[in-house]
Amino acid sequence: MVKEIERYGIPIVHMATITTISQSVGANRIVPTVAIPYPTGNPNLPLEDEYKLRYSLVERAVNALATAVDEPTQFEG
Amino acid sequence: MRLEQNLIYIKDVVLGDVNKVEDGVLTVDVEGLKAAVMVDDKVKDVKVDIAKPGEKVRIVPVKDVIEPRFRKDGRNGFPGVTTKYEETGNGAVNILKGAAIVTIGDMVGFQEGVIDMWGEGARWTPFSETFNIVVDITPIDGLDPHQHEVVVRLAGLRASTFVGLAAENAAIDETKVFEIGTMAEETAKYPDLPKVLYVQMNIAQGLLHDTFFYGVDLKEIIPTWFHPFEELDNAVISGNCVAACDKITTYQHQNNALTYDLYDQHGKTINFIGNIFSPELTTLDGKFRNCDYCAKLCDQLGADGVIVSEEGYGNPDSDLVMICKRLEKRGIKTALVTDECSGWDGTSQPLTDTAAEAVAVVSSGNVSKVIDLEPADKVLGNLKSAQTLAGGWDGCVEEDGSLKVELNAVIGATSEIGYHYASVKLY
Amino acid sequence: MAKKVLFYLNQFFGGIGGEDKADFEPEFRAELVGPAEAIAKNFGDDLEAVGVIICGDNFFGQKEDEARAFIAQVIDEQQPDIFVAGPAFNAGRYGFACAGACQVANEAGVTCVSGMYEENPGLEHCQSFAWVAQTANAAAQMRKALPLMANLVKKLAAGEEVTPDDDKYFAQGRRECILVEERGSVRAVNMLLARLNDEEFTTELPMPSFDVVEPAAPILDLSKATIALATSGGIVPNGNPDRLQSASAQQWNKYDISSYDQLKGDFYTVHGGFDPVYCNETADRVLPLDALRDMEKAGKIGKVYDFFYATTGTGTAVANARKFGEEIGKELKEAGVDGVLLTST
Amino acid sequence: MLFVEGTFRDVLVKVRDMVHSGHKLVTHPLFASSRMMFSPFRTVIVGKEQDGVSPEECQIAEESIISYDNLTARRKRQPEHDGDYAEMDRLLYLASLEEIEMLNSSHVI
Repeated sequence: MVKEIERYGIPIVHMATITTISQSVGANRIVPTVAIPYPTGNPNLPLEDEYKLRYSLVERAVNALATAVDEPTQFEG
Repeated sequence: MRLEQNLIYIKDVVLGDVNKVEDGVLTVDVEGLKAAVMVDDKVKDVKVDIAKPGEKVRIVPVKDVIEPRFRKDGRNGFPGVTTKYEETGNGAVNILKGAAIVTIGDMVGFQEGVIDMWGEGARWTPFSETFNIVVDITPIDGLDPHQHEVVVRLAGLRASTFVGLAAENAAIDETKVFEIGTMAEETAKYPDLPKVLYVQMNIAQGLLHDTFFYGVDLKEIIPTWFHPFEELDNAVISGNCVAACDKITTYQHQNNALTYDLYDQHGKTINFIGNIFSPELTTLDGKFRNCDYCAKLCDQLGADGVIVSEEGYGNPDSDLVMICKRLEKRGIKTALVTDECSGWDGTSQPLTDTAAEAVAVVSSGNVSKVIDLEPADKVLGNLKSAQTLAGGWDGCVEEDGSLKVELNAVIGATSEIGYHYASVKLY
Repeated sequence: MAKKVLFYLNQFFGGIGGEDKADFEPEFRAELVGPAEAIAKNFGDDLEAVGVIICGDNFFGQKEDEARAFIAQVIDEQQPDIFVAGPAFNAGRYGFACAGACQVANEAGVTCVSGMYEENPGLEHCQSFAWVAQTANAAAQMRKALPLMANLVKKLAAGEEVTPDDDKYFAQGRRECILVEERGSVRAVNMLLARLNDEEFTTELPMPSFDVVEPAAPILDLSKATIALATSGGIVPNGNPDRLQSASAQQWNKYDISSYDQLKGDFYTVHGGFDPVYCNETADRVLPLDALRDMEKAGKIGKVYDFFYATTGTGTAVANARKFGEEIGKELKEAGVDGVLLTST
Repeated sequence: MLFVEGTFRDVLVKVRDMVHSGHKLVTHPLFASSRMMFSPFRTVIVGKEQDGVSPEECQIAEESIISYDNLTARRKRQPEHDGDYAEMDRLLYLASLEEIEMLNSSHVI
């Protein structure tokens, strides 16, 4: 789905845990996430910390949308 | 090692009461053949027929194909299986070239494996060109599938050795000499030629999915280095039954096309330093271990280039890609032989190419290609299996009785040791 | 009997006029013009040009149904064996029209030939069934393009084999199983020898030309940007009103979240491929609406798009993924969305 | 032991999903011979959930579905062979168990 959406000229960030799959589906902007059942969360953390974690991941993803890339790029924390 | 193949070219086969070859005509002692197979008290009945190139004969379901041969020394048979273990690959062997034992025996109802001796079907199997002595084996009742498979497997080997007796005193048409010294000797002779190994992957997964080396089940070994002539001289036999198009029959081990063609280049363009088995297991841990070890072995032996052949379709595709990746990573150049499944119309994307390292691949054909088999005058084997052939999908039986089958069902059609001529071209 | 050939040209190559005539209604003419005439010039007795359809590029683009119906009608009347459209070089509208015209002909069982530049957007719409000659990107190279197309017409009409390499057309992607002169083992040995000697060789199972998409340009001003959320993690409103499947979905759904600050409590996952407990406590763990909404409130981004998109599956094995992406992307584009966050489980 | 109601393909999809959620893929999801791929039955061994997800296992699980689809696209069921397929699947499963036993006894797993 990633490639087809990007083909319309809309930047897209793939937020996924298995980043090799992100690459194989052709994502150009990739943000590695926490775990498969909770990519943007972590039930082992207190709620407040979990939210902070999520906010930082989303912030990273949004910033990735505003960053120029030439090739598949992972935005690490 | 030095192996002499004394070839006796067979131009016709007749059934009779003595084993002999006269003017290229092979006579088979039918009662003797039956008796040789019935030494196994688990064999209830044996039927013997002949199928010649061009006859409108269909053989189905084929279990194995074996070349009849004769050795003067003690090991006239398959060492470790029908005779005591002895090293093979040295000495002289008389071969009834152009004749083949074809065994029929249906272990399971869905078995296919067809050889058509004429028409469209014949073009897609190498065994339409051999004079086939078709041995139909019925075992006693009450055997479990494992026992049944062993009975039919051994019966075929014994039949080939018995028919091979005709080669004992036959006039020899041509002698081919194969000679490769130790690796040190050959490397001293050809210091500038690239060292090449042949990695042969073999199905090693259980009933009807096995391969044996000197009688040792390949499931139980780690990849091992062996001399190419051992395989050419009866050390390897097939226990595979349900991968008709891309299994390696015993005949194809005895005449491994890649071994022959690599040997042709030995001393000219390459230094052929041997063969390696890489058993295809079912567990991923087993696959990782074998593929890693196989690549290490190639590296350790100093190979510059490796040809890897697959056997089967499905889980072995993973082994092929793993071996290729590991060899290329070690700087060893590879060429792979595999069949593919690109669907009926050839528009599905086959998978082997998903490894970036697999840059040199020979495709031995599309297993799903559909071909037409005309109605046969005579079916040798099991009519039910013929019906199985016909039952794969709607509309595969035409009004005139001809069948549409996938290459899947045809013996040796997409041989991944490159024994046949199928390929795939992009349009 | 001679095989019949029908041509298709746009208003420009059909001699009607330039951009001002791009609305030209399709016409059938028995007399050939331009590239059609040039290609037909060398036809032997076995080929007969029956005429040319001329259609304005804008007409085809804006009244496609009408244009297609007209082409279908002419094909029905003329009963051609071969349909030749273009060459369109790198002209986008003309390429689309040629591809569309070829689709009509192909559906009628007519063999299609065209000519395009590799980046012509029309190519992917007809490459799989038409024989599209590889041309340069500009009409200045007409003289090189025409013989390629003429060659394809002649060979296809005669039932001769054509190959992408020999006949310079874009491979249709059909892998034909054939018997060749050399057995597989010889081919493998030769291939290895070529590699060892650093000579050229051709693999028989080529790597797919990986369909990479150029990274889209970045968002210049996030504070004005509309950001959409999407997920393959199977997030749906409680009760799964659209019955999204739990694996390898056959559909995608979209849900209005304009009145939500978080997904927690009202959404859950139907994905069958992971333990849903954590997500079902707080669906934002899979699709982070809460965090994105806070960014909107803080003015970091302009707006969270009113809908999110959901399906189930992990991409590669889901044959529908491509179709879903096209459909969703189209909606997003039309809605003026500036960027997308897609989460996968 | 988990029974998947449905076809060989349903088993492959289930295996894929389990591997994505962290189960170890112990045996390859496919058989080694094309004919067995027409079996309506398939037993695949997966392990307990582990900490990480193996990308290589995920890829194998995903590609198995594609290979399976390519091969079986046009086939219809031949129910008369169900018994034989079930028996072969069982015997090959037992052979896999033996293989695991060998790996276990040499502490590979």
